[in-house]
Amino acid sequence: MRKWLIALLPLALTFYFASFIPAIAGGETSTATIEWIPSLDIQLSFYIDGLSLLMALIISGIGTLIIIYGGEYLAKDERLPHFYILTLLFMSAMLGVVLARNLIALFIFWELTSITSFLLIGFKHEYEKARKAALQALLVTGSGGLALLAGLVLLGLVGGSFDIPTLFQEAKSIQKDSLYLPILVLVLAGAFTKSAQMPFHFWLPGAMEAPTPVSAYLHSATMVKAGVYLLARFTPILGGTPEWHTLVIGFGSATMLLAAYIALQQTDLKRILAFSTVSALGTLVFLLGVGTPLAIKGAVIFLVSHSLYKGGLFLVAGSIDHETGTRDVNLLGNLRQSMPFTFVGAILATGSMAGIPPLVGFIAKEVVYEATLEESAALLLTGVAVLTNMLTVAAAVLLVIRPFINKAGELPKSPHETPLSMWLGPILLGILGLAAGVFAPAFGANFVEAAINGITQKPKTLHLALWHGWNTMLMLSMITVAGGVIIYIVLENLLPLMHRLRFNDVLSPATAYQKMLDGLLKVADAQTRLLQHGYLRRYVLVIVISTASLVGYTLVTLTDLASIQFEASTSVRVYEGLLFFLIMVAIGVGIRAKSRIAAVATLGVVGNGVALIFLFYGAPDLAMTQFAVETLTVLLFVLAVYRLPLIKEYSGKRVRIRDGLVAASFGIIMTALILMVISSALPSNLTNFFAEYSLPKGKGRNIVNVILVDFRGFDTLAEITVLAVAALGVYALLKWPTNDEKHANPTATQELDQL
Amino acid sequence: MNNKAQSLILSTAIHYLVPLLLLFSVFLLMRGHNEPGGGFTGGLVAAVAFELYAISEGTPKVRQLLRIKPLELIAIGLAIAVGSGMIGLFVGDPFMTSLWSGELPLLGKIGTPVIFDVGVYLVVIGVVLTVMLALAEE
Amino acid sequence: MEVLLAILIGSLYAAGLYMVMRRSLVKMIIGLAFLSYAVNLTIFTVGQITRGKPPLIPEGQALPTEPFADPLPQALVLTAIVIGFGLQAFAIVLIKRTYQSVGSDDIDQLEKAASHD
Amino acid sequence: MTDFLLVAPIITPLITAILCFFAGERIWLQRSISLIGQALILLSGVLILIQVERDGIQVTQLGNWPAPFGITLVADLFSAIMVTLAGLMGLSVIIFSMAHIDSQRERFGYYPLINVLLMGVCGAFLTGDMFNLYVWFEVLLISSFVLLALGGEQRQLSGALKYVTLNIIASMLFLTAAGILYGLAGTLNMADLSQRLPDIEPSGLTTVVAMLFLVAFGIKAGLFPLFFWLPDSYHIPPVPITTIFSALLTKVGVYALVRSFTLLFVQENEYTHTLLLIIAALTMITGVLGAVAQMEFRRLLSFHIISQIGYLLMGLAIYTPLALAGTVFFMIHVILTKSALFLVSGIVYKLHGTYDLKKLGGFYRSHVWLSILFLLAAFSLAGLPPLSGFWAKFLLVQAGLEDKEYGIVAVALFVSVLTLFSMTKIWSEVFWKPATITTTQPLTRSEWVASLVPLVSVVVLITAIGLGAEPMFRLSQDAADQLFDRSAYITAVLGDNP
Repeated sequence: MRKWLIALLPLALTFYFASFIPAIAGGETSTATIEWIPSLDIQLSFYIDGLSLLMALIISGIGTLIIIYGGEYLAKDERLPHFYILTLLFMSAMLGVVLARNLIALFIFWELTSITSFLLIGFKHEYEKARKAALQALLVTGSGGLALLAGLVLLGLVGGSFDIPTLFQEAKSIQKDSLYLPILVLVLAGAFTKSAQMPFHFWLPGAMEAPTPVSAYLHSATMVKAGVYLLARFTPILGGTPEWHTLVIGFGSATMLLAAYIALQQTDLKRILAFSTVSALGTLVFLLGVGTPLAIKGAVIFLVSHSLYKGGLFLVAGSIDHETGTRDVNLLGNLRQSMPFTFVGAILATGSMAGIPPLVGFIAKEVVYEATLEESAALLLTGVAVLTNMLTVAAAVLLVIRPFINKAGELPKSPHETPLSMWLGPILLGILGLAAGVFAPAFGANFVEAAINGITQKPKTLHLALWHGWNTMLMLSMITVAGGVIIYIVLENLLPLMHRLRFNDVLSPATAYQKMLDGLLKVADAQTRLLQHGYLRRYVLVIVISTASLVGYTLVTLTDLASIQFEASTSVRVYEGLLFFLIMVAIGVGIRAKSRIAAVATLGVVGNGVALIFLFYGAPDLAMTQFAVETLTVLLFVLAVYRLPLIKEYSGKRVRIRDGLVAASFGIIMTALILMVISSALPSNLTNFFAEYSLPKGKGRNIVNVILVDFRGFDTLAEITVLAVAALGVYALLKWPTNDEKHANPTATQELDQL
Repeated sequence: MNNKAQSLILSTAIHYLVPLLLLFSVFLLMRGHNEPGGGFTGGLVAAVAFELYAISEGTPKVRQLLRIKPLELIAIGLAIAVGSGMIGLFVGDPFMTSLWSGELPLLGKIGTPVIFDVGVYLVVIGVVLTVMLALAEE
Repeated sequence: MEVLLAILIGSLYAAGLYMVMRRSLVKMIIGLAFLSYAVNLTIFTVGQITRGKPPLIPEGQALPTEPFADPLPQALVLTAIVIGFGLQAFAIVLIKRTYQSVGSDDIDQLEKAASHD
Repeated sequence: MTDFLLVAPIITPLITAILCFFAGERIWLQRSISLIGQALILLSGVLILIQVERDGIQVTQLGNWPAPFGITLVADLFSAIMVTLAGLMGLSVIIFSMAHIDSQRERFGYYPLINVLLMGVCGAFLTGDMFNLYVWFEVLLISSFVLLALGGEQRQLSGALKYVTLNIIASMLFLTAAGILYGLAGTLNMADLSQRLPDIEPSGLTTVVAMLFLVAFGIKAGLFPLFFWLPDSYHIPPVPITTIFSALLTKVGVYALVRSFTLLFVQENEYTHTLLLIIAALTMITGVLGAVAQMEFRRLLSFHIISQIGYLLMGLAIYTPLALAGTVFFMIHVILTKSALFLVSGIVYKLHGTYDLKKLGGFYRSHVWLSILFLLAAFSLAGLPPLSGFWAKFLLVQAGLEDKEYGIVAVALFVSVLTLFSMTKIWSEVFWKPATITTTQPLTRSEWVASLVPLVSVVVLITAIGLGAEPMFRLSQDAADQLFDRSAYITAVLGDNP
């Protein structure tokens, strides 16, 4: 019951959109705008013209049927509410894509369809296959989406606006811009990934892991059409150039032919449908690439016809799976008796697929042939189209005969007809396909014409008829059907040959995807192991090298080392020279120190030497502090570290030389830098102020102390905070109750005891 | 380190030295505003005094002498320091603006920077003692 | 003298970094101490050293006697010394605890200890 | 009022830290004090923000000494935004801590430490003085050292040792650079420096010093190739600590980079910004590859911190008003989003007792709402619309394309695919995959409240920023304009006749 109630929502939407038909068919357009991010020229604006209206009707109409169907199909699944929510979310996103008037808004909805479809494909997420397929779809369409983003932003920059109808006016200047080709390639990358054009098509058959209602909706009627919609929408902006023709026709034609060929080799119902969908998408892309008024007419009619029949067929496949427990065409059979309504739905859908009059698929095929025939490369293009269609016809025949007519094998379940909610969809879609064919003029006037005008942006009236008389196209149609039937008949014999050609392996981007993924993981792993090895000293080494090279390189390139003045302002006195010598010796001893005594002595000498330097240069406070801190440090060292073992040199000679060189070069750079700074320093801005105000306002005669407690007392406040926290840290480290010592290396503990 | 120092002479010397050093540290603190010295050096000297006492008498004695935990000393010192800064804030001046009393007998001028320096002094004593006592008691 | 000081500072940086790159914990501590001297001396030296009087105002005067040393670098270095002491105290104790816990003063053992986890 | 407001985010946490200390064993009191403290930081952040938005850059001269002689606190929009975020994160983490911090840590000074950490962070954001900035860095560093080392387990100690050593080296480089800067320019006040640095001959020398700052801040920010300490230590402490680290510590580094490379080191723009661009690209790539390679929840997130830092740097490197606005926006976004992800990891850990993606599973079935919260945050991190991350990325991409920096835009987009990949890895393993372990330790009601209040608020913010990006974008744009307008900063600090 609930499914019917929920379906009211998309149904209402369908009626709402249908109410636009008269106005739009009359050549009007409609816009609604909500300001969103005005500073970035991004509005949440919607735009209804023939093209978006047609898409919106398909999305909401089929969506209604899917909700009803899915509600039954997943009736026993506890996550049915998730299905409803995600499907409705997806539907809104999809409507957003086709209705958006602003490029960025369009992109946002575009990405939302990717996200929701990710969740829908992974609906049966306890299966690893479903998770992988969902991820694959998301990665492929997501990458394409990011290319699209770059393309759209560039388009907006070049065209001066994110507003699509405004861009229609800028088409000429956009196509002349040097960025045109990058924009085109990026936009196509987005469209092709989404619409599963080769070589990005592999995610679509993978996505068949989704529950069938989802496949029916997303992967036949709506989401995969988003790429096609994008091409159609952008035809007036980007289309018509040689680059457009080459790229779009190239990808489209290859996809339509190869996918149709692969479809025939499948045995899983849904995979057959998936590849045949890829082929149909290829056809649509191909037609938009050709881009003549006839081709666009063909594209629009085929788009409608494909949405109707493929949606129906997926639902049929779902019903079969649901009732028999298998989708293997070699196993299935004889369902025409047990599932009569479904069978009727299947007949109507496959008939349209095969292009049998009076179904709408027939008109579509005629127009396609008409379009290819008027091209300069007519023979080639028509040939490709005919061949593709033959393969499609063969697939259509297969889809009827194998499950419904042939003898059945061992089925996991014994099939019964599905309830109304499940056969309603296929039948209704079939009838619509039939109606569109029979009432072709009305169909043409109300839907197709406005849609074509939406794509071309050059209003023209259109007369659509089912019957065109005996002409070339009809001949081709007949050849196609006959050829298709023949292919089906000899298919059994052809299959081994097809397999032996190993064409599919060569053309298998799915393997490439897997290899890329594996490669990525390997690279990531290797890189991380290389950089993030965990050895502290090598981290330090890298940091020192980086610093030395950044500072050193800048020093050499941006300054003049020759400007260093060596005659400094203060000469060297004897005791200073001696002190210098002493400290240098102590440093040398420190480096090579093997005993703790030597280490402590080194620290003491250097630290107190530094204190003496402070004293020599007028800094008694500093000297006092340094003496005191030095004493404390040595005490600390003795208390804490003295019990460590003898100082060992663990590194080999080469490592030591390497480290030494790096450290030395850093030291040299610092020396040079300091000399350089001394020779080009500006006079202090602050000293005189401090001297002047220390007594009258700071009330102190020790200027250093006045700075510490008054002029810059804030520093001191922070400094004592540091001290306080350090003390807290030491306290916590030492008093933390721990049982770690027990786990430590026993020999080391012994060593400790001995000391 | 917990053991009492072996030498009686040292012990006695330290006994006299400690009060002297503590006095000296207060002297350093008070004169720091005008002569070399101040909260840091004063605090360090006081800490060294307690440390010497710890060496001669053991750490429990020091804790006894101090009466409060060194960590608390730190907190009090910090509170004094930040409090002295806030006085300015409450009379409408920026944080840490100095306020001075008139000339007081013996002590000279008392101002918030001096109080601040007392805070520093206490923090330094507290920190050094926390670290050293904790290490010595390991 | 500036030249000598600059050389001294460079040597302290070099020695400090070299020792921080050793695997021995004790050497690392000494290295850090060297670095801290190097930094303090750097501030002091580039703050335009003078062999002048300390920046104290003699009794009865309003200004310090010229030439006097720039008091600001002194205040900065003093702050730096004290902060450095705090950090060093913490680092030393941390090293001590690490040594106790890992049972070796070879820093490379730390990685093994961490990856065992 | 300004005098009060600008020091409030710095001294409030110091006072609360002291009070927490005196509260001692009364943990509930420590918690309440900390809560109030963080709320006050947040409040003062918001008030500063309002005031700066209304009246322009706000200044207080500490000790009433005129700049450049004393220390000046300066709040422009960027600072105000950062302080507000710091308060918000502090508050969230304190709440979260109530359910996720062990009582041992609470007794050993956890709350005072977090408060002092916030003090250092806010000090760094507000100070207008180079040396004072150094001191605040030390404050936040030492508290982070202790927070990291608390616990004393072996792996904790060895992680802490790396963190401490590398960060001490960074501090020393910073101090060296600050000292040299004073030697060169004779002043420490940043506004004054900004004025005086162009007078220095040869001008390249300033850039040499800038390189020292780049490395020093770069280590803190986690730039390539200086970030090693981060992934080796961030996954070690309990989640609340990791969260606050990830939200604020590296960001302080980035803040300092932005501040110094917009206010001070603008002499050799061509040179420095090309360099920044290269570093940004490498940081993004290495970070995200590191994440891709991980199978541990928090380590994976830690690597993402790095790659996100690359984005922040990207805006600075492109250096147009829009790009800087992108950096500011990205900063707001990434602090919130990253925290949300870490909080989820904490809840997952609390429930299942592991961070190992392989061992986890089944959360989508058992905790749908938690899954949705995670997914929103994860998609936001990957830059999917309509969440905050999308706009952040969008601004940077648009700025890059406008400025014809196609290379970095390509890298940024490529990295966001990989980000998406690694986020879906977590999703797939932790949430979708059927559960393998059943030992779920249920949370009590109050633990759920303490876990979800911060998480939900942050995720709501992420979503709200995404859906209503205009105000946040305008704020970022204004902040970026202020960063570009050096003279306004100088006038605000030094007055009209400096």
